[in-house]
Amino acid sequence: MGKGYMGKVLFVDLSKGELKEETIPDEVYQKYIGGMGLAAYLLYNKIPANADPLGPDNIIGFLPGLLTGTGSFFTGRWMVAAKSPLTGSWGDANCGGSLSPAIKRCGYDGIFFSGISKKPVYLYIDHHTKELRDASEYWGKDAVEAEEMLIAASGSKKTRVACIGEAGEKLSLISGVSTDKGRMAGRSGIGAVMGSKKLKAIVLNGKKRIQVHDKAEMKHLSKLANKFVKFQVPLPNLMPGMAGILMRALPNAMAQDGMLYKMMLRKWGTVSMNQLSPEMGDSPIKNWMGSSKDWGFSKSYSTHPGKILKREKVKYHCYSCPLGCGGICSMKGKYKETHKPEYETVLALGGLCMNKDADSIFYLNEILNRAGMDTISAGAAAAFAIECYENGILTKKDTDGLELKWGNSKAITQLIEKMIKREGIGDLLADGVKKAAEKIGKGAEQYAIHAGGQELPMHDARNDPGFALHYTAEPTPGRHTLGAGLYYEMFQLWKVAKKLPKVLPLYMKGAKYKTDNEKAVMGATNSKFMSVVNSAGGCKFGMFIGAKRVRLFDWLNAATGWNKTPEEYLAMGENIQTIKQSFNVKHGIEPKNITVSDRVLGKPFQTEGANKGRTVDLEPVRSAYWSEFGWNPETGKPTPERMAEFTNP
Amino acid sequence: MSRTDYSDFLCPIKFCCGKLALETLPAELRVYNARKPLILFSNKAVINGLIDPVKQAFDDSEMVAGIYDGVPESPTLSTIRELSDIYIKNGHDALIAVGSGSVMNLAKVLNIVVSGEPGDLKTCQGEDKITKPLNPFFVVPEASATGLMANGSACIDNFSFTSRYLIPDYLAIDPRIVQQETVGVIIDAAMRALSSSSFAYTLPDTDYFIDPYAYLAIQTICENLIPVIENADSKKGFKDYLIMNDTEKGKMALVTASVIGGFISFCQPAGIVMRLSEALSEYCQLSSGILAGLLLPYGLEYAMLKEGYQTEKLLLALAGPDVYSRTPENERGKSAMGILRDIQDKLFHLTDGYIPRTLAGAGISENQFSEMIERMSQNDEGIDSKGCLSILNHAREGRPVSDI
Amino acid sequence: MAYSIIDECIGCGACRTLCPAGAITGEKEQVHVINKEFCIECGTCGRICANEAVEDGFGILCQRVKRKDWKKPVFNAGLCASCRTCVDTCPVGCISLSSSIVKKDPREYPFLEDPKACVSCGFCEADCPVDAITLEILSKETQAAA
Amino acid sequence: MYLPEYCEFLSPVQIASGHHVLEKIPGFLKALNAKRPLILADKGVTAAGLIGIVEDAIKDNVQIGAIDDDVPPDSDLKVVSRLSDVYRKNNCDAIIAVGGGSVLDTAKGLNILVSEDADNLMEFAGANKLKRPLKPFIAIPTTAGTGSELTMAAVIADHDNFIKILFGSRFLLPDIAIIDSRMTLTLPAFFTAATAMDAMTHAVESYICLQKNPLSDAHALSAISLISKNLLNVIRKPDDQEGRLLLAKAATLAGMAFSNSTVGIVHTLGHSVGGVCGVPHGTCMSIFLPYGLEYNYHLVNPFIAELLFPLAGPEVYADTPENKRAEKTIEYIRQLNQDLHDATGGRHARFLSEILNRDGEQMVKKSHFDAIARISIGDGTKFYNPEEIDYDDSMLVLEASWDGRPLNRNLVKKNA
Repeated sequence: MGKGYMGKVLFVDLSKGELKEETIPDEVYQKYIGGMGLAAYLLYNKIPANADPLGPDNIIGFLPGLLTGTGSFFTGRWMVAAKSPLTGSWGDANCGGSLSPAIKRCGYDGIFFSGISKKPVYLYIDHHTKELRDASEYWGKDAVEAEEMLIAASGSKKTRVACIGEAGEKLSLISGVSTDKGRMAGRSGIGAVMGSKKLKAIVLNGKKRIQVHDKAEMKHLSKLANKFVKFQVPLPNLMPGMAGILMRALPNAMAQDGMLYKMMLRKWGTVSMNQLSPEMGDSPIKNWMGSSKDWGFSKSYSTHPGKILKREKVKYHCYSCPLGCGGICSMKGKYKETHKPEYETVLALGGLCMNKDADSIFYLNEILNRAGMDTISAGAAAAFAIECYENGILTKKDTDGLELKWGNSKAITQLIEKMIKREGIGDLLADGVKKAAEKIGKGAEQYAIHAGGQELPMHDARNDPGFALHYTAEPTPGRHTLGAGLYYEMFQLWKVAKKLPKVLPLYMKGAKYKTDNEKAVMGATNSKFMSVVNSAGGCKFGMFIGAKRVRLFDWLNAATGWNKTPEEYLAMGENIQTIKQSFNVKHGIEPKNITVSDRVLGKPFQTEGANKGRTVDLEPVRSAYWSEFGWNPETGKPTPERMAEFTNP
Repeated sequence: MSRTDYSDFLCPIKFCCGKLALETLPAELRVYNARKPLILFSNKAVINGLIDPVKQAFDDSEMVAGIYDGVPESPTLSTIRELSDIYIKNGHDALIAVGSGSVMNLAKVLNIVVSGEPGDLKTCQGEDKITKPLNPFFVVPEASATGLMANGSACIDNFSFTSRYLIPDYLAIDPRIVQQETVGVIIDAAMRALSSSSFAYTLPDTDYFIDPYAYLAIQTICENLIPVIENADSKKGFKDYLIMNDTEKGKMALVTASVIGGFISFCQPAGIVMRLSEALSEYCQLSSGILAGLLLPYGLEYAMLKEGYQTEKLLLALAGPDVYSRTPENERGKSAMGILRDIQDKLFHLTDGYIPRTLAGAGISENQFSEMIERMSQNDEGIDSKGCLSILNHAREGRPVSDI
Repeated sequence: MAYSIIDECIGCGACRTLCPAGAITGEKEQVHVINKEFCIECGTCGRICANEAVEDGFGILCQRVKRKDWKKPVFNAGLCASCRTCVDTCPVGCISLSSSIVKKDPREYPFLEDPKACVSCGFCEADCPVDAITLEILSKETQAAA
Repeated sequence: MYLPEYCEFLSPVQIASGHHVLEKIPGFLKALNAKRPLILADKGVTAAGLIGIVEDAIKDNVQIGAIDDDVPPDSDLKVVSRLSDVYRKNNCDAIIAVGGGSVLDTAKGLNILVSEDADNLMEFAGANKLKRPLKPFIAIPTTAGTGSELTMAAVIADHDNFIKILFGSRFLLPDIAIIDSRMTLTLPAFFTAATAMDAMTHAVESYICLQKNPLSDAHALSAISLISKNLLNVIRKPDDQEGRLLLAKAATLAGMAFSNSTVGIVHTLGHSVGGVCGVPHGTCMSIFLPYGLEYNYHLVNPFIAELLFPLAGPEVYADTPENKRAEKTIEYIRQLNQDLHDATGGRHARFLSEILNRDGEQMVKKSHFDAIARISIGDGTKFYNPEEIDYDDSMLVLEASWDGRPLNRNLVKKNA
């Protein structure tokens, strides 16, 4: 009788070069599920309080979700977690591709690395052997090249690789981990942790079988989900942009049903938002000080969904995904193809820097993927540099002669190439806007838009205050993947869990800015749900289709044989959130000090554009959100007794 | 430390007999936190109409149950493999065996595999090798079930298992399943239970915890066997199971008694009569249960003389307190044996001679006796071959055993 | 539960070479051994063994099946969600993706790239979340054409 | 034989009985794969030195986690949570409960807390709240009477708000019940009589009440015959090991009987008198037993007649004509109470007015009757009694049992 999970994790001590397996009892899975939950539980106990994120005491973990490989859909995401060098807090990054099942087929629910290796190494696991191997010939290679060489060296095309590029090797704090030639686990600067440990890659080719409790039920649920994924209506290329203009004009807002976004994802992918978001005011423009006025329909036209689609050679599906929002695009120039840039990349390198040149965005997308650097943080750093240059804080001498002006795509491209190589101004920016502003001084902080050190993603809190809440109140600051007002509407969790607030089908836009307790309940529910999703290996886009259509909780029950109610799962999500916040408290983070600049909150409010006159009153909602978890509403910290619950004997 | 000093007794079976016993199955499964049982029927179940009442009982309980109605007459290991594949693929967490003994036997072996892994078939073979409780296992016997399902042993192909964890957790005796059955099978089951219970009840040093079970089994069989057989062929249309006439009640009681008899045969080492009847059944066409009934009085008399079995106590269970109190103490043993022989006579008349009055009627020659006893003593030295021979001879002539 | 080889094995080594998990060891003409820890119960050894010297987890002798009669996966693109589960679960990696399966559809669908390598274990059919794969005896031309 | 339309019977407790059974506990613990048991008892048990016997029997091949004998006469919520800390601190993995009803009920409550890793027992109050087997639990009864090692229920008081909470589930049953004659060897005559009559009441009432079933009946008959054959000899010769063992086995058989077919008016009144006046349970049982039979006489006298055989034996049964047997049974039980009264030097009370406490005062007064009658209406056992019981019925029986005169049967309202 299977349980969906493998029941074991692997600990690798890079200093001693020792590999040690550890069995995980069933009770731990029933409390922390797997993926993010399991990582939080293990790392909370095993990383000492004052560990240097780039030192030997930090531990980095690669974890599949519990549901990975069980016959469920949308559950091919894997999780990398460690103490973040960028924010000093709990750090995790999430990615798709096809690495997640490969970890499980090696027989593990997580592979963890501690210590520091004297020389560059990579971990090789196949059905018979598991060992650390010399990686000096791959050190210095970019992530795509290294992956191809490692797969060839393994002698099997089924091998799956996750590796860092130049940015990780050079300990850039905005570097991430790449797999499948460019799918990025980019946030929290985890790439630098791998770089500090001299760990170039993990190379996996296990063959173990994944057993589940009730396979017939898994298939029944998957067929149900597939029916909704396949439902599609024809959509014209400019429809999203037009919808954006309409949404900006209307005084009220319509509760979003995830099926609409699902159809856009199935046709174009996330790039479907390239015009919709700027028009409705969701995209931050010109380093957050611009508005939809500065980045109108004509400016975003060069990257509208149809344009991107024309370059797409083939759709790309992550493991176990029926939707397939990814794609492989062809490119002119040095690199012939690249993963279709995501909306976040197109806006960070486009609208945020006023850069209209699509080719430069494609090229930067590829070199950043190959370097293993987070495209969002890179774009934010470029926008920060341009604004400093515009205000004379950075002179031509500082920028090694680059004319850092809004929209100057050639200069932006060269700047980012310098960041990857840590040359001159590049070295200054390669550690993110917060560190750069501290080094430059002269009042540059006001132009560094981040939360707790993590550059903000391309969603404007002035349009959806939910984002401001999740940027500043979450144990991992500055993330757009954990919750927002829009997300709560699309998850439709109130259809499966009783007592959750329902969303009105039509409501006045002003209602979004009210600081009633219901906002905190919705925010807390988002975080709890996403903690469960990230522990099960789930993908947010699948969950957007709606909880009654894509039934994550039923998949979990069918795979493990548990019989937990949605309420119990949300309680487990709360438990996982609390252990991540406890990790932060243990490592000296003051949750109440994690804020965003007033510019993001609309203080003073903008006078033009979609978010004209909008300001976000963050504090009351944030403390109400914290008390939803039973944390101290002022400090955001869990009580010591609550934290003691997580220390295992 | 004499026998009365230490005794260990456990009856894990929950008995539930009567109308609507099937309807209690879902509720009982929930006690075990089981939500998706697999129900096994023999391939003849459809004809006997066993499936609909069970299905109906589960439909009202909104509990999903898998139905498999193809258990062959003599199942093999590949049946086990096929069923374990179904059990695991559909995430079943409990087994319900409905109908004949072969389905029960198969279910027990299947439960070993699905509660652990196929390899357990090898490691758990033999005596008490199963270390932990298995998944829930319920039985719903039909009249022909020989009661052996209640004992903790099972065998398939050349594997045999014995363990208290194989004893079913729940026994539901429902008139719709017990229904009609051929007379021969009912007698066989009843007489086998009567002999195992009688030996347990009259042990030289009483086991006070088996006593109630044995007393009840003997009392039930004596009160119901003959009446049920007498109007067994009154094929009353068995539609309305809510109003049970005495025959149906009698049949239910007999099945309960045969199950208890089976359970007792697991707690007590098989008596001399049981082993003799097993061996004898290869030499003639009578089943081992009927032969046990034939040998019972003679075996008991021998046991009373040799080991001091309390045969007078048997009169209480056979005839009830009135007769027991009025019979003088020293004659109670003899009159008990008389009752047993009287039952044998009645069966002879009721089955028009198919069941003989004495062993002579079974058509087994004398040298076949000695050859059989010879073979028995090879594989089991504890056999008191002189005693066996005397029992067989007395049984053949119908002469009570008066000396050894 | 892992398979096991019984004494009738004549040590021909057919199973050793074909085992996708490399779980079988043994010298020529010696009785071969299956390593319990590596066996993934794909049944290949049972199908290929000429004198049926392989027992499955239940202790039942496996039946030999001639290679030409081995059933191989046929993919129904209409049902397929192109979710790559079959590509990942195939122990020999003989299933690949191609975007030219369905005309005017840029999505990649699975196909049997290397029919000879397929050991007919049925993992793809068992694991496909939408039952879009069925194992059949491929006719000569489909085998050659793939 | 009485075969009802529908009946159930379950007693899945392994019974290990004999004279030297305690020594087998290490083996049983290993079979339950437990290594560090917590031994529970009450002050009375330690005073009688029974804990010493248990400890010596197992200490050289089992690591005892802890021994705790601070269990009050009737179990309490706070005590259970205190014990759960003791259990967890000494990381015990099994419970061995040595004692009477209150120790066993406390052990059952404790086992819920530690197995479900909970801290609030109230979550599991009521019937069938437990979903899976609990941690290993061995029960060693030290009174040959309560039979609570075989009941699927536990009653735990919440003294703060004066209520008794009932927990019902088959998972409360111990894995093994140890019936070792040494445990009751030193039980004083007065207690032996009271607890034996408690067991007798369990057996008799389970034979006549509404959930009567064949298996319970068979167990009841064995229990009654064992008690009536051995009780008086054991009272006269307390150190008779064989007699003690048979009495203990009888109590277990009675427990098996009544936990499946439940009890009636004798318990309804007995519980209230115990609650109001603090009279030991066994004493109330022996007093009300004859009255219970008389109260239900018109409905169940054929069954009462059948009880004469195990009670008085074949000779008396044969001499008494059939229509007189029921009366004879009741008369025999009164006579048994009388003999016990004489054998215990008057301490075994025959009727309510005779019940004296340690310093000789009368424990039950007529003034208590009103409170007793009102409480008894709320007692759960009332529903299983063949005849209905209301306030006046209770008063009627209380009046009669005040001075021991037989109940006037035609005053009993016949409405069932």
